[in-house]
Amino acid sequence: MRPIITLTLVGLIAASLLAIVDDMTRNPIALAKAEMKRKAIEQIFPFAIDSLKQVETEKTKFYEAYDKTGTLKGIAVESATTLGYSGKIEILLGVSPAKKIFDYKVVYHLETPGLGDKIDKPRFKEQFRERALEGTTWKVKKDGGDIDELTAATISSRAVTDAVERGLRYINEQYPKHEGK
Amino acid sequence: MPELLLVIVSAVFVNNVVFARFLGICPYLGVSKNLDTAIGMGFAVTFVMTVSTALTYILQKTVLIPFGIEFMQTVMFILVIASLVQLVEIVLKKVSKSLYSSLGIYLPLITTNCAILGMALIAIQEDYDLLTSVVFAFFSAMGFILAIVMFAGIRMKLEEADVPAPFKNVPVGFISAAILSLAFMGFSGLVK
Amino acid sequence: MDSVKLKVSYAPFVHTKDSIESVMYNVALALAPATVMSIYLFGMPALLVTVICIVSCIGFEWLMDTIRKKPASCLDGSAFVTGLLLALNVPSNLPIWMLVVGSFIAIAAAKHVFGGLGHNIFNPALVARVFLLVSFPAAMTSWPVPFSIDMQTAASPLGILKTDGVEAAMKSLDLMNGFYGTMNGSMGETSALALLAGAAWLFYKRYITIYIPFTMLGSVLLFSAIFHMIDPSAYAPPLFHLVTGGLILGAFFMATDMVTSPLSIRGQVIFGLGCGLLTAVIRLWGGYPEGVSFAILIMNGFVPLIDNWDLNERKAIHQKKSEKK
Amino acid sequence: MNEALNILTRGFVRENPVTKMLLGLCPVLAVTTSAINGLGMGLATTFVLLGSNVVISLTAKAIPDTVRIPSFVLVIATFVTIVDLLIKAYSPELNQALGIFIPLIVVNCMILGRAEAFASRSGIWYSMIDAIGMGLGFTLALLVLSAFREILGSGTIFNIPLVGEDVNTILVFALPPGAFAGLGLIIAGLNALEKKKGGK
Amino acid sequence: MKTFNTGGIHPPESKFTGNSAIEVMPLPAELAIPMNQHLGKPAKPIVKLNDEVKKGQLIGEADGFISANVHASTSGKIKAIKSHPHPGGQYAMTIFITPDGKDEWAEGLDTVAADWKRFSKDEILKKIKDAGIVGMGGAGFPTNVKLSPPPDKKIDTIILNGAECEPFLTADHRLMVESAEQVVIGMEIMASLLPAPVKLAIGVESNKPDAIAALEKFAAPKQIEVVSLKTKYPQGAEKQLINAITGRKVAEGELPFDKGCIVQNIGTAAAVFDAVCRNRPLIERVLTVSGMEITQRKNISARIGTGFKDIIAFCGSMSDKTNQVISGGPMMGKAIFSLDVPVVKTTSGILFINNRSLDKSRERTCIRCGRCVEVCPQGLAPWLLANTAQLKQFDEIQLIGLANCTECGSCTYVCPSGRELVHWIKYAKALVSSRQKRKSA
Amino acid sequence: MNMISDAFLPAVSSLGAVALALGIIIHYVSKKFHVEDDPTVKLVNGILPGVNCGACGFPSCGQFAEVLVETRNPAMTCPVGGADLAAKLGETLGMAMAEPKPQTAVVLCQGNNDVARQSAEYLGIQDCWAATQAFAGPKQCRYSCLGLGSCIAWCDFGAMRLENGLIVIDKDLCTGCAACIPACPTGVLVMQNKQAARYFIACNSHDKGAGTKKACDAGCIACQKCVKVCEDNAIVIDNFLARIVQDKCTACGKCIEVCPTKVNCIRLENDLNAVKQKQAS
Ligand SMILES: Cc1cc2nc3c(=O)[nH]c(=O)nc-3n(C[C@H](O)[C@H](O)[C@H](O)COP(=O)(O)O)c2cc1C
Ligand SMILES: Cc1cc2nc3c(=O)[nH]c(=O)nc-3n(C[C@H](O)[C@H](O)[C@H](O)COP(=O)(O)O)c2cc1C
Ligand SMILES: Cc1cc2nc3c(=O)[nH]c(=O)nc-3n(C[C@H](O)[C@H](O)[C@H](O)COP(=O)(O)O)c2cc1C
Ligand SMILES: Cc1cc2nc3c(=O)[nH]c(=O)nc-3n(C[C@H](O)[C@H](O)[C@H](O)CO)c2cc1C
Ligand code: SF4
Ligand code: SF4
Ligand code: SF4
Ligand code: SF4
Ligand code: FES
Repeated sequence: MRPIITLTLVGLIAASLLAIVDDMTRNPIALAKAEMKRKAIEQIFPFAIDSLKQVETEKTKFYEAYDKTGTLKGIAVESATTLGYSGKIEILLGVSPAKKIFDYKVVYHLETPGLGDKIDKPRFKEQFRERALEGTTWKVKKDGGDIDELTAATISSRAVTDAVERGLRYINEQYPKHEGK
Repeated sequence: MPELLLVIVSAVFVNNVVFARFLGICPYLGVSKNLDTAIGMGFAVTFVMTVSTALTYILQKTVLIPFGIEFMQTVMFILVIASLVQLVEIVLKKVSKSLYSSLGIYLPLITTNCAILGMALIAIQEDYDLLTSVVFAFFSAMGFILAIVMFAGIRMKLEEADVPAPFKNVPVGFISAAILSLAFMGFSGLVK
Repeated sequence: MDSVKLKVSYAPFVHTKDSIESVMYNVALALAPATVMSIYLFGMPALLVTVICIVSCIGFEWLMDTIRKKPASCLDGSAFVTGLLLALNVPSNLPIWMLVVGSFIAIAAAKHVFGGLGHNIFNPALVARVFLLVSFPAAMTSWPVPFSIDMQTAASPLGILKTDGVEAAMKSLDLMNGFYGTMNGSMGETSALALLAGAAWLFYKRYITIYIPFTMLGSVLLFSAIFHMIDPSAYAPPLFHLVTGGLILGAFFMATDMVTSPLSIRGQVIFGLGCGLLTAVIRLWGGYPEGVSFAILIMNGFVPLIDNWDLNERKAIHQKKSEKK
Repeated sequence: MNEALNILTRGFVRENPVTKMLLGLCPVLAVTTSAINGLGMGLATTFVLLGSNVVISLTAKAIPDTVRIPSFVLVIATFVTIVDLLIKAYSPELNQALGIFIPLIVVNCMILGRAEAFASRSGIWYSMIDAIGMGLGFTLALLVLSAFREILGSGTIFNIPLVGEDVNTILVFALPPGAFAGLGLIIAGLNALEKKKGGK
Repeated sequence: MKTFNTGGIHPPESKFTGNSAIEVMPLPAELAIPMNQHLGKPAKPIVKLNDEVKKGQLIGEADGFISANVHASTSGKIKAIKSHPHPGGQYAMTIFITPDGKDEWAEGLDTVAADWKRFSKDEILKKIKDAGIVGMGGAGFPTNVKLSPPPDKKIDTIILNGAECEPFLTADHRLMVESAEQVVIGMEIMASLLPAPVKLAIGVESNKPDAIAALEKFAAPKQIEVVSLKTKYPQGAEKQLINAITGRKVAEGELPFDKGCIVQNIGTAAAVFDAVCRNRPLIERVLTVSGMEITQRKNISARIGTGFKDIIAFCGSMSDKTNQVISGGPMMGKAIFSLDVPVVKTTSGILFINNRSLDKSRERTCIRCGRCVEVCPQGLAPWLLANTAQLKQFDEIQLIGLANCTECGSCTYVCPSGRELVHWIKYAKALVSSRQKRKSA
Repeated sequence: MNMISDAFLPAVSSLGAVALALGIIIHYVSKKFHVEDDPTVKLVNGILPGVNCGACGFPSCGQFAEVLVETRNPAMTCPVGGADLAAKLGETLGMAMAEPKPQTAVVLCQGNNDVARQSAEYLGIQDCWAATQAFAGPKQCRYSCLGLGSCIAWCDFGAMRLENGLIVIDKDLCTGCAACIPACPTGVLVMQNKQAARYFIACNSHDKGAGTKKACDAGCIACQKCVKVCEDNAIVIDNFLARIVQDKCTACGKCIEVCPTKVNCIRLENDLNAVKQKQAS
């Protein structure tokens, strides 16, 4: 009998302990998650964010960034592509209310370190600044477009180009305040 | 490639437990001194890995998720795995002496083989269904067997080799593992 | 008569003239046409790469022997061959320090850590090549264009195949050029003709057997032919696979390295088949454009198992014999 | 006190769980791509080790043999989950980097090994010291390996760049093969040192 | 042209003395006659110090079933009986005779050639046994024993081994050319001891066409086939010879008579003729003196017990560059450790060489080139045997055919790494048998 | 009750339930499938040195333990462990164990490169057994230690080393396991009791005196002098070699005084304790 009781007892104690810790950390975890997102979004905007608003449409989620005075300064959108060298690449794209690109941040990728992962380096990202959906051929130079590909990482460059273009398209086509501007 | 085939190729080669995922390294190094024990360990792992992945999958879907207590995942899974191993050992010892002496000795080591828990967790993380999970676990174990049997062969040969003293045994084993995992990188990109 | 001091050793008292040196330098000789060809194609840099690799391999061999307090073996030719093969396995514009790092990996990490010549499990030159490829993918996959003066670089036909598809790849290469060697690629991968001439010499000297190269080439051809037939737009024709990349170099000079390949005929057949299939799989679906090095290295890992299998077979035969008695 | 010091320090090099006992290798190899990760993993493991050693040294006598392993594992798993939740709450970046290897601390054989071999037979005081010693030894090994890999593979240390962006680092060391090779070299180095000392 | 079907090598033949007629060597000042010149137990000395003996007189008596008689090679006085260096590498009980110069035959020996057909089988066998004839091809197995196979073994083939595949050696060659008739008759005598019908064949390597011609003259009328064999080492090894001539394979642990064959050396046949027809015991033999470091290379007929030093004197002198003196051929002979050793019944040649490979000799690691496997006539994996021996895995090594190795040396000959493959194999054999002895003790 | 979250109850109850269930199963199964292990074997095994040297006649310490526990044969001894171990084993098993006589290996040869003459230079595999396959050995005396050190590899205790072409045994390290004895092709190694000081003849040559003298300066030439001088009749000559009967020798040292050989072939085998006592005083 003793083994059964012991094991059950250990189980009960462990479970209660865990439930308590879980309870204690539930809020901090949620907060931390939100904080992570906010930090990520902050990184792609060149200005200070005061408040963040989430706008959900049927297909996508948009984040609106306001400054202290409450004016809308930028919009962020999550975009992704599967054209990467080793699969999916997810980015967070930030644009101005005029739908010109501020910056993007690679949230998830499996590209080769040292090659494909340069897509998250400022040197490469630089060239996207101020581009809008129109007026740019969203292809790498090799394929006759406007984007300088990374040496030896054309595929990753293509993929990012694709993801950025998608993001821009979402904003252009679905952002609800489209007309409201 | 059909979904299941993809899972298989990925589990055996591309994301080989040992070379790419770094799971089950301790037995990979510890139980590969000769071919027979390596094979024994391989089969013991296969059995436990497949069964435990199935069990934990069911537990996840029927208990943890419905009750909203996913944070109990680790505790629940490892409890199940440890008990399963214990049970198998006790039963085997009584039922089949020969099977016990060939497999049983590896069983206690399996509780602490992180590949078992690892596969159970990854199967949940990847959102596989039950069948895929089981297939995934089984072929991950095959990947483990591939790695450990190959390695046992290499170590057998190394025993005869004139390895410089500081590199004897473990370090040269690690270097071999490094070269093997370098070679297995050739499979990268095979499954996206 | 009394001045004679007798020395005792065990029979036989005559030996062949063949030695490790003669075997190795013959392999080097067999690689000479390909080396000359690549110097012709890529100019002085190719010569420089060859010299650097050979000298640093021999240097590291000497260093390792000295550290390990072993009789000097640096001139026995094996380091020479390793260096030469390493040179033939890299683009001719690879920075010198990378060549030296590669040589170090080949000799120190892949050879002497395992005990030196004869004990190594993996092909040293290939370990170095894969190490360099994985470490410096950019430098290792931008090939100089033959005869270009300003070191213009471009992707190899297999690279184009991987990134741009069959059509572009086929357009980039006239198969006959591939055979003679005027295409982009590692120094020794380009000229099938020069390599085959060297291989013929090795066959003539009986330093290599036909089993490994032929099964390896055969399985690549067969495999790629099947998929080419299924979908010609997605899979390149078998002959394209034959002349591009390091297949011929690998099949005749690297998979055949006796230290790291099986001894028995059936072992060699399995080894060759394995190398071929893995090469094809990696080329067709893998992330890397070229699979020969990986395939051979992986099969190197299986050699002890194949040896063990042969050993057990020998025992079984013996047992059967003694049972019959 | 001498005894305690001995228990404390033996895990550092002499009986280092990684380089000598070859335990807990998976996290060692998997998370050592950067020094920060190595340090985080080391400390997390040390915490779990400490907690479980204490609890197990207190309760071991009460636990019958048949359910010993499941009970120990439960205890360990509880501490691991606590660490997991805490990291998620207070260091989400680390959580992202260490990923699945936090729950896998449960099966880090070092922990169960210490529980079985030491804590279940010793008093709480020595168990604590042992946990700290072994944990620090583990952390030390992780730190050395991860620093080695980060410097060679990425050209940074604790994410501080050491070389320019354009300089070619030896990428392999950031990848799986580098983990194996690095650990192999470290152990070989220790062996050589030991021999030298022994030789004198 | 026939040959055996696996392995084999072709070292430089170096048969310099193929055309030199056999010279009879004069009696030396002292003869040292060892008691073990054969396989099996050494003979028992039956003379005492200072005894006078006659030529051909029995001085050592066969001790047991597998053993052989030893005779005085000349007449004289017993000077000493002591242990003395033997060309086989060991020390052996040796009887020293100081010749009296008269070279007088003991009574009843050296009679005029008689027709052997007068004798019964038993008489012939007894004559062979009394004459102390042992296999002169190298192993020295008592011939009378070989010629009395167990009754359950049906012998259908007798092969005379005239292959002489060892480089340098030409003793059998000259014997075939010069004493073809005696050789053929010797063979006939041996055949007569076995239940007919037996196939008779003489195997000769194709590089001795004159020997083939000479033998054919006497052999053809007697239904003895002279088989021309491909010049390839070890064509003369028993198992390979049987394979070449009959196509049969003598498996591991089997003896030739398990496959219905008996193989005898040319010299043995000649000695049988002498013993049966002329009542002459085995007291002299033909041997080749050759090598690069001796001034006159010759085929000589020397008394058993003649010291190597006397032979050197007879053949000019050996050069200062000599570093090895080999008793036997260069593939299977022994490097002697003292020039005091005498000629024994199995000494087929003496070579004086300057073995250059000795100075730089150092075994290197196997590079797995597979040459040794390719050339092993027994289908073994010599590299594996040597590795296993080096690792001292003496149980394991027996499972991979250790006992099957004939020690032909082909593997060592071809190894580019200079590995001492046969030596390792021999080493393993020694340790295996020592372990077995201990176990049974 | 706000303090406790919604997850508490499900968590506690589910884990409790699972633990209970598993506990019951394990308990039940382990009862049902119980197998008895003999703890004594484990205990004995723990005491044994664990070097698996084979000196006891069993292939491993484990086997020795098993058989010992099963048969409780007091005559079974572990030479390596010596008397201390025997006492401990006896205590564990509750019986009196026979005390093993500690033994040590000795070399019956002093023919190092200075005193023994060479016959021919040997260039084959550097191993005593291999050398004997080529010839009688590089020393003129064929009874000698060949000095190639085959035996060293068989000693698990590092007690043997080569010195100037002769094997030397470190008596402090030698455990008396006798593993080296069959490893020697010439049989110059023999086991002797470790005991109070005794003289013995460190020569193995059965050659006649003249032959021995020619080959080696340290060889026993069977001159009979020691036999005559020994008052205890402890020395016998057998086939041209003197031998000192250990039980009879009283270590008076008279023989060594009369031995005419250049390097005395008679040696005093120092007992360990004697040496230690000397050092202490
Ligand atoms: C090991 C390895 C890793 C690679 N990783 C990437 C990558 O992450 N992203 C990418 O676009 N291409 C990658 N490539 C593909 C090659 O670099 C390919 O040559 C390149 O994408 C073609 O573009 P280029 O014309 O700029 O050289 C990789 C190739 C190799 C061999
Ligand atoms: C997966 C694995 C888990 C292990 N766990 C433990 C452990 O919990 N405790 C321990 O002391 N040793 C552990 N070890 C080490 C082995 O048990 C060790 O190699 C063994 O005790 C050596 O003993 P042997 O040489 O007598 O077989 C483990 C080894 C492996 C491979
Ligand atoms: C490798 C090898 C080569 C041999 N070569 C010859 C040879 O050339 N001539 C020969 O008569 N015996 C040779 N022998 C010896 C034969 O195998 C066999 O013992 C002999 O012919 C039997 O005849 P015998 O008993 O009359 O000596 C050789 C043996 C071996 C193992
Ligand atoms: C036919 C042949 C092929 C060889 N191929 C290689 C090779 O691919 N890579 C290499 O490093 N050495 C090669 N060598 C040289 C040598 O075997 C090599 O240095 C050893 O593997 C080192 O132990 C080759 C030698 C021969 C005879
Ligand atoms: S010596 Fe033995 S192993 Fe070597 S080739 Fe001859 S038969 Fe084969
Ligand atoms: S011939 Fe020599 S190097 Fe070649 S496989 Fe045989 S032993 Fe090895
Ligand atoms: S004692 Fe025997 S085995 Fe040891 S070195 Fe001397 S002869 Fe060789
Ligand atoms: S010398 Fe070594 S092997 Fe010989 S008895 Fe002593 S301990 Fe044993
Ligand atoms: S198996 Fe030991 S930590 Fe993974």
